[in-house]
Amino acid sequence: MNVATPPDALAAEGLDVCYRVRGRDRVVLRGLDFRIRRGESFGLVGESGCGKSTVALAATRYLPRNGRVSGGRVLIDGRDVLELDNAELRRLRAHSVAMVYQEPAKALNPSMPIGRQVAEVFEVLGSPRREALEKARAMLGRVRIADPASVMVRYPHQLSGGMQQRVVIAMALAIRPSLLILDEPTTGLDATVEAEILDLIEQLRREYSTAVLFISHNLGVIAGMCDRVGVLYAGRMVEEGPTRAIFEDPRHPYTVGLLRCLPRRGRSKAQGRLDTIPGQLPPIGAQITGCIFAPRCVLADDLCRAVDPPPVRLSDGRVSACHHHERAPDLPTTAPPARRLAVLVDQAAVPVLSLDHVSKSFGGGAVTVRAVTDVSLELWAGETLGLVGESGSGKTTLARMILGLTGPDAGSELRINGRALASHAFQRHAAHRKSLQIIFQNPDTALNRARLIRRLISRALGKLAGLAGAERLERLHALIALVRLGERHLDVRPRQLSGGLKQRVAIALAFAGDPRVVVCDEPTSALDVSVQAAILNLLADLQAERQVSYVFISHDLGVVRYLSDRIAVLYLGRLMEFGPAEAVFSGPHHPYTEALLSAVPSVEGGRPERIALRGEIPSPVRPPSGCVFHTRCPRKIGAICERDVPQLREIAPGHSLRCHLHLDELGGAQAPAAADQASVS
Amino acid sequence: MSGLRFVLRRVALSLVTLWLLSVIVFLGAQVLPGDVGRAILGPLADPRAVAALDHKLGVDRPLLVQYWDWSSHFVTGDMGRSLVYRQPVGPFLAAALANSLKLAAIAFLLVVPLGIFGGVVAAMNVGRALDRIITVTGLSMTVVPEFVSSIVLILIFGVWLEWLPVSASWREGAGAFTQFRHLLLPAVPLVLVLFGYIARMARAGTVEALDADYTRTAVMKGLPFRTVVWRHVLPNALLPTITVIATQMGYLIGGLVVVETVFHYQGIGSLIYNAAKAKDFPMLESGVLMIGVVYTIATLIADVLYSLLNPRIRFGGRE
Amino acid sequence: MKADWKRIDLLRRNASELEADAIEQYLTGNVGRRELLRYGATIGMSGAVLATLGLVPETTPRAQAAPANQTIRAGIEVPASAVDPVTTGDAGGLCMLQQVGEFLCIDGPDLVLRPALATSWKPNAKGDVWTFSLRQGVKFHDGRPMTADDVVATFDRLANPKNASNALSAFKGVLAVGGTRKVDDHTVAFHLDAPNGNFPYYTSSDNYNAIIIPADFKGDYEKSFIGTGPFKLEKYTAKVGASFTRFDGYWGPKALPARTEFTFYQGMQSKVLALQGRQVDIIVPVAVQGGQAILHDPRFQIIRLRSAAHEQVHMRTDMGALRDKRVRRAIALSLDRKGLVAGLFQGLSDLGNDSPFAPVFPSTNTSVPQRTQDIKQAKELLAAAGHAKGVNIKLTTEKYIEIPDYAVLIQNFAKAIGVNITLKVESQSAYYGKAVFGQSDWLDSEMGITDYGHRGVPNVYLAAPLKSDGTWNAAHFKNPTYDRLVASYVAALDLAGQRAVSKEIETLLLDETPVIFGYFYNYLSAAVKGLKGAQPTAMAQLFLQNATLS
Amino acid sequence: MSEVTTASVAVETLRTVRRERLRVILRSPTFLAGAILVGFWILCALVGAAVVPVDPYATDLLHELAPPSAAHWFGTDQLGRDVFSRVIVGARDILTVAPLATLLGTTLGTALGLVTGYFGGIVDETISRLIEAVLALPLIVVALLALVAIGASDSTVVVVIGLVFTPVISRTVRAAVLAERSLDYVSAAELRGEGSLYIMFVEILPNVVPPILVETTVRLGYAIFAVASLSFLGFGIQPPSADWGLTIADNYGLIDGGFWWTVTFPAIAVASLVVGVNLLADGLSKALAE
Repeated sequence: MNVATPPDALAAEGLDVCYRVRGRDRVVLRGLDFRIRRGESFGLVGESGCGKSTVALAATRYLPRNGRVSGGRVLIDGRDVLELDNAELRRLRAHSVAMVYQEPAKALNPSMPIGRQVAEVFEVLGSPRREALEKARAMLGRVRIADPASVMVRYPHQLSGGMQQRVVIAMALAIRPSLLILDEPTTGLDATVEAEILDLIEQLRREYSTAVLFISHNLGVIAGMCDRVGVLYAGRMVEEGPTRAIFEDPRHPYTVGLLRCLPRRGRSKAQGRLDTIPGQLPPIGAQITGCIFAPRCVLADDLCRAVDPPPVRLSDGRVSACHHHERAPDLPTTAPPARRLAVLVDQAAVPVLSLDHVSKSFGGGAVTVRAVTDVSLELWAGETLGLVGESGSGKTTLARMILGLTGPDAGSELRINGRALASHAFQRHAAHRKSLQIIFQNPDTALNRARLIRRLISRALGKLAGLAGAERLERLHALIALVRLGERHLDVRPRQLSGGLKQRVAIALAFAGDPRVVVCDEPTSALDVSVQAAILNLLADLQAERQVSYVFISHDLGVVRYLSDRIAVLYLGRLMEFGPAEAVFSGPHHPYTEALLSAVPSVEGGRPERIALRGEIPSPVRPPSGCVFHTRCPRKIGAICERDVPQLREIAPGHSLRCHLHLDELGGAQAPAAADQASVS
Repeated sequence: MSGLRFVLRRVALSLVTLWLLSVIVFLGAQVLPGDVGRAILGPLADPRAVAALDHKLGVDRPLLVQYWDWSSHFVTGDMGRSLVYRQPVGPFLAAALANSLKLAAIAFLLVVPLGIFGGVVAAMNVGRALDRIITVTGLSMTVVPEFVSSIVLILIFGVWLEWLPVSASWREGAGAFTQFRHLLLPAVPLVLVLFGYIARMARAGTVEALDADYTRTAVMKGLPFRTVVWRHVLPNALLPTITVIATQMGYLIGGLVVVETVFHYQGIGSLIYNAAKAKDFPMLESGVLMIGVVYTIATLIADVLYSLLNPRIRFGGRE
Repeated sequence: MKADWKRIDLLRRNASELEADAIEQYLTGNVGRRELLRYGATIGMSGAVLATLGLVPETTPRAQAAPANQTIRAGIEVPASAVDPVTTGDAGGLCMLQQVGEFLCIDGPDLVLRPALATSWKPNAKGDVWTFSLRQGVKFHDGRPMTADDVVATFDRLANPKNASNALSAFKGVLAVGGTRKVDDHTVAFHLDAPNGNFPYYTSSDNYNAIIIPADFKGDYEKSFIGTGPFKLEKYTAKVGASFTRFDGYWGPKALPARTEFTFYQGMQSKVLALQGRQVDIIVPVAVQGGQAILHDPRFQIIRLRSAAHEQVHMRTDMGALRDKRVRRAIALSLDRKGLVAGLFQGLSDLGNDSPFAPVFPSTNTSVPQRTQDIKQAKELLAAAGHAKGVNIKLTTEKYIEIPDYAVLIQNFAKAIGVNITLKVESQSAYYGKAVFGQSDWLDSEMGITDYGHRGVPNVYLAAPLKSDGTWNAAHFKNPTYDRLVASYVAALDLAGQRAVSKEIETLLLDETPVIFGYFYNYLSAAVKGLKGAQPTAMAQLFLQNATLS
Repeated sequence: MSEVTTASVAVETLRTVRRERLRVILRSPTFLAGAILVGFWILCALVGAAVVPVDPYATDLLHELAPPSAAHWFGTDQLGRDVFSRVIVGARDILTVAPLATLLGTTLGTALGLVTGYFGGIVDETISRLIEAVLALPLIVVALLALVAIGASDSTVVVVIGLVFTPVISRTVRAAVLAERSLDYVSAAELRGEGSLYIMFVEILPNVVPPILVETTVRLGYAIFAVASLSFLGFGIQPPSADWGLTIADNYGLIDGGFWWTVTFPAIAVASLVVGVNLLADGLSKALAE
């Protein structure tokens, strides 16, 4: 280390960490080397299980009881964290390093008022109680909490997730740390809230010139936030360098594959299949000789399989741990470019599924929650309807009503192929039941873990297709071939399969009875990026082959855009906008849609000017009067918004929205193609 | 507001539970063998005398009439008269309950601090030898029946060392210290049984709190370890333990049967036992309900305490 | 013996037939001094007569001490129910009744009747009318005098089936409502249902409910505890204890202790612990089982009373293998009775000879040989009955003091002769059930063991459990010869006559063996060394008026 | 498709997990100690009667209450029976009654827990109320009252303890079922048109086996605790069994007479068995939790 320059905010030197599980040490980090200079923001990106969070824990010497640093060093401000005695460590934590985690609700002490918790930070630094409280109030103001005094006396559970995270950030930045570690700080938050938190972090970081270690699985978030990026794969840093360089010109096959997997903004299924990374992550603690990525790498040769590639320093401060880094950008694509035509919707026929004035309220009396209010939609054969909205918008309730898992309120009408649907699954015709199936978000819970895959699928075939014996066996094989599973996946239990394979089984179950409509409830959000692409491909292929219709729910607008033909935007249980995907994305669109779109971080970096939404999502128990969005609407006109409920009006054929604004005052109205253009770039 | 409603709801539910309990006990009492008349007059009594006595006591009336008769008085606070002793049940019950409470209180005062301390110490040393020692001994003591530990204690402290009296009964009018000396030995088996429970809960709560993100937050603030423990870990860790302790109070009051038998102590356990044997329905019903009431009150106190200490319930959800 | 022969001759001439017979028996040596005393007391021989014979019954043995200011503390079983002279039948309750109440006569520890509220009594020639002279100047604790009306009311109350009377089974076939008649203010005549030579025992402390209480008694005895005894109630707390103080209006010598204090205990061990802890001065009763700790402790005295209390091992004479009397006899022969007495009771028990005639009864005929263990004969009997290969029998019994142990021992004894007994030990309430045939394990079991408390005369033991129409006949023993023998025994007024019949009964029962009487255990009490003059009876009573502590 | 063909089937094969789990269990000293204790008593229960030096039921009125000696290692009791032999065979009844009671309680409790957890609503509310009413009393009191009512015998003890355990076990099962019920595979089964019984017993049940297993071992410990206590109170196993609780009840009046051996050894035996079972349960739950 050069003595003249100030020490790095954080440096990891050959860091090895292992966890002891069932009596054996499992290596999770292997020889990790990286440094974060003072004031620099460094992004650490990788799929689940790659050891991202362990880096943060090791750096702060807060590994769980079964974990230990088995080699290397971690230095913060030039001091070896592992060598510090307890008092020094405490001083380091009090003065130099702070941390923000994924779940703010858990990070706050549930039995202590917010004010006390924030004030503690100052007390540690030596402020007397009263002064500390005063400083705490000021700090809460800095994280843009509107009424710090009232928040101070509240308890964590009385705050929303976004507010909680602001409090955590306030505590973290209060000490003006030299290093701030952010571990998935916005995961689990709604897109609009996420964008706001990210803005806040970005602003304060610059203000305090704090170095940041930003850990995330979300490439888009990292791209927008960090100066430099490290890509972690199975506990190893495979590539590292300036953000722009990495995202635009990756030099490791893994990074290349990862970036290609993402459905870029504006891309749809009609434009072809997504690229994928074959295989899956090695298990934690696996003993691997050679390059850790070799089993999944198209470029891998004998050298890769025999020799662990050393990190290679490239130009402009980049490092790639690949024997063939120079060939990485030319990595062959795995997906054949073949693509069928988009579905032709025969508007004259009966829609396969139609919802008329569907509502659902829970509870009763004073605390009635209106989860869904008066939603009318139709779905045509072979098309995908994307359902979009933040948490609490009623997406899932709507899906459950379609499936018959939740009974709608009286007056609601659901039809399949023009025939009325009973409200509960068990009341429905067997034919109706098998026509309506679902692919759940989490394949771990959607598959009965006690069963062999063979039995799971057989049972579904028996119940939904009414098959038995040889016929069923035949269909079983046809079905697993359809979802690209092999014979050897049949005689195992779900937990022996990776997430992607499990989701394929779930898809097989849904398709056992030749369904007409499949509800896909965030089918890829529990999956890693590399797996997500394969599943999206499969869904699109199946739709093309079988003319099945999807109701596709996702918070990831990129994914929704990719798969959907039409999109419905929900807010507080109301349908705000409904129309062809392209039209909804490109505009003119509803102010809420506009805000949602603007909040999406993208790997291309440089988000379009974000449209900030004020305040919190209102409680569905007491929805605002008039237009329910008026409390947060950036384009609110005035009293009319608070008074009158806007009608759903058609602004273009098949494209309707619910807003008092004049058509050409709507976002995207001026440059219909601009948004799409910008994002495709 | 929401807190009060919560307590009221709990009370209402408890009343339903107690009513159900009274019905169960009443129906159960009907299948008890023999009858009151014979229990009083002795096994060899003339059947005519037995019939006459049963009639006099009213136990030959239809079940519903008997139940109505008892319950309509009970709700007015009149627990009826013991069929066997032909005296109001109240004083018997009060005396027995007072005895049991005395014993339970001593056991309680000993075990609660010990159990919490043991659990917290184990949790602080989780995974180490001390933790295993506390957990395994606590666990082992919890499952050893009271009569076994009682006997070992009697042998050691009563018979060999002659430090403590082996019977829980003392002369009328004995002083508090004498009573305490007599109750010490009977209290220890209860302490042993409860120690494991409480220590386990306290340990689990503490371990969970130690592993919690908010504790990490506190540690990362650079707070001294002691502050972290006292301010952040323990208040959250011991919250669930309170509920356990209170439910164990219910156990203590009623589960004294064995200890009361071993140490010849006239508590609520022996009252119920004898009432059941003599088929003394008003006494049995009142005794059982009294245990139910004590248990209910204990859990109620626990719930209230829990909600008072837990802001999540105190302040309800966010708006 | 200082006998005045002249006066004896005079006596003989003036004596009633019964008295003359008794004197004859005594003088010819057929009955001993004790038996004569006992018998003489029964038939109401006057003290003068007995004095003439040189025998003075120890009427209330009187210590020299004058009334003192002592408090005697006793530990007894907790009364099982409300204390009430009509209904009470348990040890603790009876002891309470006897503290304040008095009987017409008292059956002392030596089974000799002594006058109490009655001064003398006499049967008619047939023995079915007994006339009692009442003591004059007796006052209840509330100051009212006791009269014949009170006596008549007391006995009518007890004999009335509508009153839930615990004495009802004793009076059945002996005395009915209206049978007790006032002759004058101080004389009462009992007109019996049948002649009964032992009737005075029915008016004695033996018939524990028969304390004389005022005619206007309405119930709720625990409020008043009224009686005529030397102590009156100070305080009674159900399930806890009671205390009594000296009654100064007592007709006889005033009680020595100023006060008595009773503490109630549940079970043997708690009593023993209380005595060891000096919380009480005397505990009654003490069983060998559980009393081991104090039986040999030099700090305590054991007061031992021979009694007729026993366990009846009944065998159904109308069911299964036991129908054959050879099998019953074989089982009886398998028992090592000496071992039982030595082992179960540490010697504190009399041997039983398979009849209710306990050694303690004067009417017991001791010329009938004692049955002893004889495995060989037992096996032969079994073989003769066709059970050479063994036989299975189920023994049902109650959980009560030593009975389960006794059952295990019987099981072991029987095993030696090839009788395989399976045990079923039940709670007392389950065992007795409704106490009527068909609804009681006791009365319906193939074989069972039942506890019988002490009685001053064997009459009850002879009738209810063994007579063909006996209500407690668990053995289902039906033998007309036996029934006849018992009737004549009960009617027999003279001791020689009773002994003659008892020999026949004993022989018959040895042959038939419907019930095994293995032992008659002693009634034990334990007291601190310094306690003198406390007198327990085998009926769970405890006389403390002469007790002193040193 | 390439992405599938290159995928290896199992992240971690089930067998490896099981093997590792087993190794952890076997390395745990508490589990081993528990296994040895329980194994010893099971062995005694099975073959004890055949190997003991003296007939445990033979009375000997000449050698009552003899202190421990070469002839009688643990001395003799009030009836001259050999205490050592009786302690060895004394495991049999309790090791029959307690597991059977546990089995009964587990079976009924599982069924009840499945029904209440799966259906919820009014069924759950009603049954939960009843269960709470019963549980407001200590188990031992409930069992005692029931046994006073119907009379004690081995079979009634099994039934009563089984029934008394039912609500406790059903609560555990209900909690587990509630967690399962919210999982998507249950919704999927409903969408497939499966019947309630099928969903409860075929879909859900296999997945709640681990908590049931742990609960069962824990309950077994308490069953032994309860049976021993009931026997001690006279309402469990009945004479002339050599059962420990019974033996202690028969002899504990003798302690202040100095005859300590009649109760000390059975007491140690009871304690070692319950502790053993509990150590086993502890080891098992730890292994299943990992």
